[in-house]
Formats: sequence, structure tokens, C-alpha cells
Amino acid sequence: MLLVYILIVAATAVCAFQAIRANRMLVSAIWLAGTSALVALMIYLIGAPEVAVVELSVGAGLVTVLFVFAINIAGEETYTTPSRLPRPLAWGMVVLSVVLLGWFFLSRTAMPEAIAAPNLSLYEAIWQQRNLDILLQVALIFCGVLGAIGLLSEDKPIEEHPAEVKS
Amino acid sequence: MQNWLWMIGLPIVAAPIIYVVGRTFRPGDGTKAGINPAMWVALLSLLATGFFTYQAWTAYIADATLETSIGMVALRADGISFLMATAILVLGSMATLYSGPYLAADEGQEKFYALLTAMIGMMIGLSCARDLFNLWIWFEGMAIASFPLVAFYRRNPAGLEAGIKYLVQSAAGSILVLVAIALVYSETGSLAYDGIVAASGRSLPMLAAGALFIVGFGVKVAMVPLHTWLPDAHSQAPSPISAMLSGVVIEAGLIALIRSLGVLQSVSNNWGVILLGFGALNMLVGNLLALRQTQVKRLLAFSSLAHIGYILLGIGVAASSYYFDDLNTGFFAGSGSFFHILTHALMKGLAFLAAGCLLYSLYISRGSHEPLTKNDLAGAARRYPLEAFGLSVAVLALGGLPPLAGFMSKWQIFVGSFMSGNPWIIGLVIFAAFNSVLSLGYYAPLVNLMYRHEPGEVVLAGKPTPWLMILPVCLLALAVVVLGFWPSLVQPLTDVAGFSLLQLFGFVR
Amino acid sequence: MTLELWNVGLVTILVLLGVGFYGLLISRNLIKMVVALQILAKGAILAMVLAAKLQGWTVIGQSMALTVIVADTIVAVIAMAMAVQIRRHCGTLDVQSLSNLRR
Amino acid sequence: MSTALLLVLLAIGLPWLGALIVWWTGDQRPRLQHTIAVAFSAAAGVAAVFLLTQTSPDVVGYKELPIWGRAFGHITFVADGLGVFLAVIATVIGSLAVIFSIDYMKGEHQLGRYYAFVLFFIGAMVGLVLTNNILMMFFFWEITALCSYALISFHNDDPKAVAGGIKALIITQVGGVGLLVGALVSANVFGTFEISEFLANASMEVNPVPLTWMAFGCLAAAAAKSAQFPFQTWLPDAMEAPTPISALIHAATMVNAGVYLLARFYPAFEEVPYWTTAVVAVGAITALMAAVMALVANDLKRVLAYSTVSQLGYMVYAIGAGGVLASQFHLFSHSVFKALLFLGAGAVIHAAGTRDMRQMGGISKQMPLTRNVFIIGALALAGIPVLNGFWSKELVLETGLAHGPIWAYVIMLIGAGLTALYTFRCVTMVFFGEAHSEHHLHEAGPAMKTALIPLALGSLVTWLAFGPFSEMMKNTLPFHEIETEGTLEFVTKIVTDPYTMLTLFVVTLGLAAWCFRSKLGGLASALKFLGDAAQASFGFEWINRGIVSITQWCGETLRGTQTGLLNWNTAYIVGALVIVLAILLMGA
Repeated sequence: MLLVYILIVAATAVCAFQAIRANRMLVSAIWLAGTSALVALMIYLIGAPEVAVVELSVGAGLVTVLFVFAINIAGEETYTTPSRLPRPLAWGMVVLSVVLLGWFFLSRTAMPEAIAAPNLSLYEAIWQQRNLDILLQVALIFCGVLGAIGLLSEDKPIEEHPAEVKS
Repeated sequence: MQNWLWMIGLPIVAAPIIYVVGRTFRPGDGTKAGINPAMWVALLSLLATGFFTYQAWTAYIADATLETSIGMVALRADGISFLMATAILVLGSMATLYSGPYLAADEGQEKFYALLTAMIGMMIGLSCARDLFNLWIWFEGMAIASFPLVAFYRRNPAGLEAGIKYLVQSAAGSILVLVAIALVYSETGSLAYDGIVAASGRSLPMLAAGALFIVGFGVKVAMVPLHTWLPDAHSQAPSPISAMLSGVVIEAGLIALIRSLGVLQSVSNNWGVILLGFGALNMLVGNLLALRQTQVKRLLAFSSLAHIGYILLGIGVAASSYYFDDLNTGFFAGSGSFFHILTHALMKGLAFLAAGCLLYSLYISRGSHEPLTKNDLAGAARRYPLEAFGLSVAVLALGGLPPLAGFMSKWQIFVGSFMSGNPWIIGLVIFAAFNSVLSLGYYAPLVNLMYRHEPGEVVLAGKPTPWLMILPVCLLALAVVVLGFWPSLVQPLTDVAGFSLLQLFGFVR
Repeated sequence: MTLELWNVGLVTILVLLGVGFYGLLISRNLIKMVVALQILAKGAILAMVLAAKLQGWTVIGQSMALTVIVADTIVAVIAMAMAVQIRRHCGTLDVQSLSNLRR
Repeated sequence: MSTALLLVLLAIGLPWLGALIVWWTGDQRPRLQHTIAVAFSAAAGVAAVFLLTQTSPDVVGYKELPIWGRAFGHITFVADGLGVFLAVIATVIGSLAVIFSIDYMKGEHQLGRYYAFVLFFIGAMVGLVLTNNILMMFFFWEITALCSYALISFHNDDPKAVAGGIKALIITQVGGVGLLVGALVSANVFGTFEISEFLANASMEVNPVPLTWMAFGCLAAAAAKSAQFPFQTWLPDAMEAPTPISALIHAATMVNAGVYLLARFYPAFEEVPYWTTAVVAVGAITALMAAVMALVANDLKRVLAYSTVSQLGYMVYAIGAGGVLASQFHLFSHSVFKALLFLGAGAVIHAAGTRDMRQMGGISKQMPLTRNVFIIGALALAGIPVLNGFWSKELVLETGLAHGPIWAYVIMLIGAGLTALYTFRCVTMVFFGEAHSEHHLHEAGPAMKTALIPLALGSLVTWLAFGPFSEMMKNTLPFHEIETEGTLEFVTKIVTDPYTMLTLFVVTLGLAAWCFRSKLGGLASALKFLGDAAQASFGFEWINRGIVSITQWCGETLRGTQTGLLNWNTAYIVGALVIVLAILLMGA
């Protein structure tokens, strides 16, 4: 079983990394969908099938569609030079932070005793225990939609900018 | 629904109504011209919220416990909540009133007011949250409402650039917060504040959670070096939003930070020390960065960094009360910090609104989104006496000249911190005092410029400012002066807030 | 659940966080930045679920994870709306060209 | 409300009320503005003079008023001799400066702003000297700094004026931090904001360290405010102000505050080790240095500014030597004759259109009255007998000799000679010699005369008030040890003192040096390096500029970290995370 897990981790890492590395945005979005699917699988294995389904549909489905839309409107752009942040510095900082975080996270060697949790269905958890979160989600979605349409509403035709290749 | 919850719920419920009203009764042909009636609805809802807050406050000081559990998520109004609600509602209604004429020529006003009101509700909710994950949602809601507001001028490249920078950094910070919450939950099995406090002990994962909280919320608080989004967002947002961001939004982030650190009280004694370190950094870097700025709003944005530094000084001392003999130190320093949050909201709000008046008259009313530079202010007092006076009062108060409100609150922080008797903290107080002096190095030239005899070309070409924009400026200026002469006017608020801070960190029951 | 899964989950979270931050540090394309934020969000979601699992009260973790998914999707939507708008009015998605606000 | 409290409130409140009214009057009605300003400042002067009859060591005020809260103490005042006397100086000399302004500021723009700040300034100074709350003292202290800044840079279009104003503001604020520390110590360590309570409780045995901090903090604050070494550089640059403001700052308000602060707290600080020595040293160094600088300056107002710095050095020196009374008496004389000199100089500058003494000369015939009063003031400054400056300076030197170190006495003596020298140089260059400008000069206007004549008379006679003055100080200052003397005794003592002859001899030497300056060419060229150094203000300007440019450089360099690149911005987040984690790991 451990081998399977390790394979999933490795695949997730590769997908995520490819999503960052890919030159074309569309490819990047597809790698992201792959990452999402693998994370969903992981979540499923951990024992949260409902979230796995939502992650699969929203993370791998909806978000990918959104990306494709956005890329369609905004167009592809590829760059010949890397970002101005030195690559080794980026690597160093990320590795350092991850190692430090890992040091803190993994310092515990045994799994904690699970507290005797009341038996609760997901329905009860969402709609009775944490219904405030759900209410707030509605407000969040309202703000998000308002913001997005506010940003996108254009009453004049889109200005034509040639999709230039930046160097 | 319990009555007091209206002080949180009303603005959020009002937001869609505001949108619908604004959409239905748009003035003109639906695109441009005129104040959208949504503004009045928003203002009305804020005043009503103020009324509910006042009612809750009277109940609170009559010893009622304002706590409501919705499922397993509890909301509770304590001193900090009331202080924040006051600052948010005062500045929020001023900003709303001000936005009327300021945005009269822009499209999408109804969305603006709806989002602004929702953001206000989110912030008040944030200050009442008693559940770590719930806190994050309020925080995220505040952020989501503020992103489009920052990029409100959606055809202005600079505004968009500021908006996306703000968004990316905020989102990165909020992910860190989420990881921290997960860590805390995995260690303690609880999300409610009291449950976590009861179940937590010293462990490395909990320490990591603290670090993640500090860095994650620190992005929103604009602690140096996490501040890089702030000058862009604050200078490019519409002026009323700049006022809100600088005056209350970053402080709301700070409230979220101290709430989450308070929950980790038994994990480490040194959260306060870390805050003190950031405070010192913020003061120095904020002031030095502002020193050579030429754009007025950017300068004010950097001065916010310095002021967050002063606030962190007091809060850091309060959170370090483990090290002091008596709790008075922490109480004084903490309530001083809350006082400074209040006065900073007024002063910085005033500064941004007054600068916004000039920006509006000199550029926006002529359809330009150029930044307002220092040199544009030359001789502004001749044509815009009230605006220039308001801005002068604001910057002098920010620079800590007595007897304006800014000094009074700084002094209270200094007294409290000095009381600790700790040489490091005393050194920090003196450092803060010198920083105040340094800040005059960029505030004073602004005042001089405005009172030049010969107005510059930009000023001569400017248009008059609508009175509806001058009114909030005058009211805030009055508040800054009055609070300077009569600081104990808000003492009940700051006292309970200081007490709640000590409660939060478990020093008092 | 075994000790292995727990550790493997933690490593996955760390990997996702690391890659996400790496993406934020080196990407030049704004949309790529949003991709990186999404990767970070995946890490957070996984962390939520795992934390709840550790405490044996998975449903709460699921509830939180759902909320996080929704919230981060909203952020992504706004970010992409902004990116589109930036493409329209600045003519580029390049982070390096979007550095007019500085100093 | 007691009479004393009423008068105190009037003396502070009237000018402030006047400031508001004159601001609201608007610049369309300059005549009304002049009238209002004169009326309110004069009314404050009357209130302050009446206050002289009410002096007592009792604390008056509002101990019950709840508007301030814990962290600020109470609104209290004490109308004792020290405070009331300075309040009288501030209001009376202040109103003379206001009267003088009627002519001087005729036709200027933004009179409202000018008068509002002048009146605000006067009121704040009265508050500063009368309050018994150390925090309120700090408030008034800062308000005077604010007003001086606003007035020095009144001509905002002139970059030199703006720079001078901001320089004054920043330097006095840097010193102000010292007073802030003092207030913090008083509030936290001694548990009181009341100065009188503090003076009663402060003791070196119980709290040596805080008291030392407070003592040196106050010394820094006083040095910055009174333009003492090493903070003296702001005062000469403050000469960009309109001349009545210079008179106000130099004679009536601002610079006296530092000396007042030292005098007020002297009983508490005198036990602090090295404190009195430090005060003496600051005073002596300043007095000598500024005298040398006055000797080489060519700008009339600068000469007067340096002479102010030098004379303030005398006062500070006197306090260090334990002579609170002597310092205040010299402050009294100095206020009168320096106001006279400045206003006289103002009349000359107003007429001549320049401040450069080399462009003046030979104008004594055209402005006889100005010449006469200016010479009276100059003689008083030089310490020529019978004029008030002579008596007070003798008292300072005598106290210094009796209680201070001998090296400081010698320095002060040399300073007295130099004072005479530069004063005669100044008078000769301005009024006598050959005329350098062709255009006809007109005599001072009626309002200017109204201000000049009382001051000239004052310079002749104020020393007669020594008896009552010392009596008032002794009776109302419970913590200061002041020996009272009748005027006659005082005069007899000074006249019969052999050291008076020594001083007079040195003064005569200075006079002689000026008369025979052509024969002393060799000496002058030998001392040329000193003159050059003095013209470069002994390097202090250089240090100032250095600090400013280092700070600016830091600011500018730091701006480079604001790259505007989103990649870097997120890198800061990751970096901060690493650092915070590392710190926690080390702490744990």
C-alpha cells in the first residue's frame, strides 16, 4: 500500500511541477487538472469521498474550464527569458521553507489519539454544525460574482493589442 | 436570530439590496452621470448598523454576554469587536458619503456600494468570530470584497496592476493561514478559541502554526517585509477605498492575527516579542520609504506602515505581559494600541479623503487618472482652503503633534510600554519617538507646499470640490481635533478593548 | 488509517506548498500565477481533510475543505477576470511588464 | 474658580481665541485682522500683568475634569513667580511684536495665517510656563515648535524659508524626545504628572537611574529649544522668518522655553551627578562659540541670532552654576533688549531692503530714532553700565564665579569681551561709515515706533525691578533656594564687587579691539582660521547636512526593495516565513 501512496505523491509532484513549468498556458491548465484529480484521489483514500467528488468536479472540472476561457480571451503568451528573480534563490527559499515546515510538521512521530468524536453525518456537519460557514459562502459568492462582472463588464469594444512576445 | 447579530448581519444582508436598488434606479442612461441612489441605501444601512451596534454596546456594558452559537460556530462581541465596529462604521459611513460625488461619473457604482457594505459587514464579523476557521472565512470575505474595489478603475492599467498584486499576495497569505488552521485542528481537535486554548500545549507543529499565522495574516497587516502590496493598492484604489484599506482593513487583519495568536497563548510566551520586532521594522522602513515619495497617496500608504508599527508596539507589549510584574503595563499599552487604531482610522481616513478631494478636483473631474504628486499641491490652500486644512490637520496628527488625536494615542502606547521597565522596550519607545520626528520630515513639506502663495498650474486648472466630499473631510478633521483635546471620550471603548486583549491572551479571566 | 498515509499526506501537502510557492516566485505569466495559487489551495484543502482525519472527525474537515474549495475558486475567478482585464488594457500578462508601480 | 486660574486661562485662551477669529476673518480685511491681533495679544498681556498680583506656589486647575483620563494627568496650572514672569514677557513683548507687524507686514498675503500662528504661539508659550502638568508642558512645547515652524517658513515660496522652518521643527523635535522621556519617567516612575509633586518627591537616593535619564533628557530638550550646543544650528536659519517673528522667537517665546525648563526642574536635577557640570559646559561652549560666529557674520539678523544663542548660553551657564535667579534676571533683560534690537533691525531692513550689513552703513542720519534705540539695545547687549544687560550679566558672572568652575568663568569672561566687540562692529557697520546705497531711506512707521520706544525705555530701567523680582521668586518657588535682595543692596553689591571691574575691563578691551582693529591686523590674520571655522559654523552645519543626506540616502536605497515585481513580492513572503520559522525554532 505504501508504494501506491508514494506513487500518488510522486505523480502529484510531477503534475504540479509540470503545471508550473509548462510553456503553454493550456498545457499548464491541463496539468493542473491532473494535480487536482490526484489530490482528489488522495482525499478519497484518506476517507473523505464527498470532498473528493467536489474537488474533482470543481478543481479538475470547473476551474479548468475557467482557465480555458480566460486563456482564450487573454491569449497565450510565451516568454523567452526567465523571471528576474534568480532561479537558485527561488529554489533555495522554497526548499528552505519546505524543509523548515517539514521539520515542524513531522516532529511528531506517532499519530495522535483520535478523540471520541460524536457521530455526525456530513449533512449534519455542514447544515447544522457549520451552517454559518455555508451562509458566509453565499456572501462570498455574491461578492465574487459582483467583482467579476464588475471587472469584466465592458461597454466598448475590446482594444486590439497584438499578442506580442515579450523578451 | 439574536438582536445583537444585526450589527454583523445587516450590512451583509443589505449588500444585495443595495445592488438591486442601484441597478434599478440608476441615474441617467444607465452608464454615467450622477450619484447612484445605492449610495443613500448603503449609508442608511450603515447608520442602522451603527444603531444596532450601539444597542449591543449598551447591553454589553450592562454586563450582558453577547455570545451566540450557530451550530458549533460561536460569535461573540467583546471589547475588541466594539472598538473595531466603531472605527469601521464611522470611517465606512464617511467613505460612503464621500464616494457619492467622487464616483458620480463612473460606471458600476451599485457594485461598488454593495461590495463596500459587504466588506464592512465582513470586517465586523471578523472581529466577533470565536472560531478559527470561521475567522478565516470572514477574513477571506473581506479580502474578496476588497479586490474588485481596489481595481475599481478597471480601465486604468495602474489600478489593475495594483489589484492583481494585492490579490496574489493576499491569497498566498490566506493559504498559509489555512495550513496553520489545519495544524491547530490536527493538534487540538478543536476550532473554537476556548477549546483550542484548553487543548493546546507546547509542541513544534503549534509553533509552526503560529509562524504561519504571523506570516499569513501579516500580509494583510502589511508587516515589513510582507508589505509590498500595500503602497500599490492604497495609492491606486479610489480614495474612499484607500481610506478604508488604510484606516480599517489592515487593522482588521491585525485583529485576526492577535485573535489567532491569543489562541496559541500556551504554545509560546514570545508571540509578543515577535510582534515587537515587526513593529520596530515597520516604523523604520515605513518612514524611510515615505521620506522620498513624490506621490501623495503613496506617501500616505507608506506612513500606514509606520503606524502599524506603533500599533504593534503596544500590542506586542500587551502580549508579552508574562514578563512584567503587573498587568497594568499590558493593559495600558494594549488599550493605547486600540486607541491608536481608532485615531489612525480617523487620521488616515481624513488624509486619504482630503488628498482624494484634491485628486478629484485636479485630475479625476477632468477625466484623468494621473497620480497626485506633491508638487501638484503647491498653493492648494488658496483655492481649496478646507481640503488643504483637512490634509494639514491629518498629516500633523499623523506626525504626532499634540494636542491632535495622533499624539494622544501614541502617548498612551508609550506610557504603557514604558511602564514595563524593560530596557529593551524602553529603547523601543524612544526609537518610536525618534521615528515620529523622522516622519515630520515628509509631513511638514506637504503642509508647506499647500500654503505656498503662488498656486501651481495644476491647481489653477482645477475644478471645485463637491460639498458632499468636503463634509466628511470636515467631520473627520473635527473628530481628530476633538479627540486630541478630549481623549477620554473614547476611553470606555479602548478600555474594554484593552481588557479583552488581556483576556484573549489569557492574562485575565 | 496507518501511520504511512498520515506521513504521506503531510509530504504531499509540503510538496504542493513548495511547488505552488516556486510557481509564484518564478512565473512571469499572470495566469500561471493563478495556477500556482490553485496548487497552493490544493495543499490547504488536503491539509484540512488530513487534520480532521487525524482527529477522527472527518466530517468537519470535509465541511471546511468544501468551504475552502469554494472560496479559492472565487479568488481564482476574480484573479482571472483581472488578468483578462489586464490583458485588455495593459496589453500583456507579463508580471515583469506590470511593474510600473514601484519605489 | 479662583482669580489666578481665571487669569491663567485668559492669558492662554485670549490669544488662542484671537487666533481663531483672525483666521476666520479672512484675508480680505487686513485692517480688521491687524486690529484683532493687537487687541487679543494686548488683552493677554493685561491678563498676564494682572497675574503678577496673584503669584503663589499653589496649584490651580481642574483635578476633577474627566476629559483626559488616566494616561494624561490633570489640567493644572501654577502661577508662581517663574511662570508668571515668563508669561508676562511672552505676552507683553509678543504684543509689541504684533504691533510692530502692523507696519512691517503691510500688504502681505495670508495675514490671517500669520497672525493666527503668532497668537497661537504666544498662547502656547504662556501655557508652557504656567502649566503644572509635565505632559501639558510637552504639548505646549510641541505647539511652540509647530508655530515657529509655520512662521519661519511663512514665505512658503522661498525654499530657504521652508528649509529653515523644517530644520527648526525637526531639531527641536529631536530634543523634544528628551522631554517626552522626562514626562514618561515622571508619569511611570514617580507616578505623577504634576511638576510640583514631582519636584517634591524626586530624590537621587530612591530612583537614581530614571532621574538621571530624565535630567539629561530635559537638558537635551532645553538645548534643542534654546539653540544650545550641539543643537544651535536651527536658530540662524530661522532668520528667514519675517523680522517680528524673529523678535518673537528670540525674545519672547521659543528660546526662553529651554532656559525655563532647566530652571523649573533645577531643584530635582541638581543632585544628579555631572548634570550641573554638563549644563555649565553646554552654556559656556555655546556662549563662546556663538560669540565668535557673531563676530564674522555679515547678515544683520544672523549677527543678532548668534548673539541670542550666546546670551542664552549665559543663562544656561547660570543655571548650571546654581543661579536660577540670575539666569531668569538675565533672561528678563535679554528679552527686552533683544526684542528692541530685532525690531530695530527690522525697521532698518524694512527700509534698506537688505539684510547684508556690508550694504548698509551711513544710515544714521536718515533714521535717527531707529539709530538711537538700536544703540541703546546694543549697549545693553554689550553689558555697558546702567543699562539692564550690564546688571544681569554681572549677576550671572558673579554667581558663576561663586558656584561654578573657574574654567567656565574664564570662558564667559572672554565671551563678554567678544560680545562687546561684535556689538560695536555691528552698530558701526549698520549706522555709521560710508553709505553704500543710494536710495532714500524712510524712518520707521508709527506702529513700529510704538513698539520700539517702550522697549528702549525698558532697556534703560528694568534692572530697577530686581528687588521685587527676587522677592516674587523667593516667595513663590518652594523648591528652589533663592536669596532675595533689595534693589539697592543688589546695586551696591554689584558696584562694590571687584570682579565687576574685571568684567568691565574685558568689555572695554573688546571695545578697544574694535576701535584699534586696523592696528591689530596681525592678530586678526593669526586668528583667521578661527574666523573661517566660525563662518563654517564650526562644522555643525556639515554634520547636520550629513545626517540629513544619510537619512535621505537610506530612504532612497530602501526604495529599491520596492521592486514592483510580483515575483519578488511573493519571495518576501516566503523569506519572512523562513525567518519567522527559524527564529521560533531557535527559541524553542
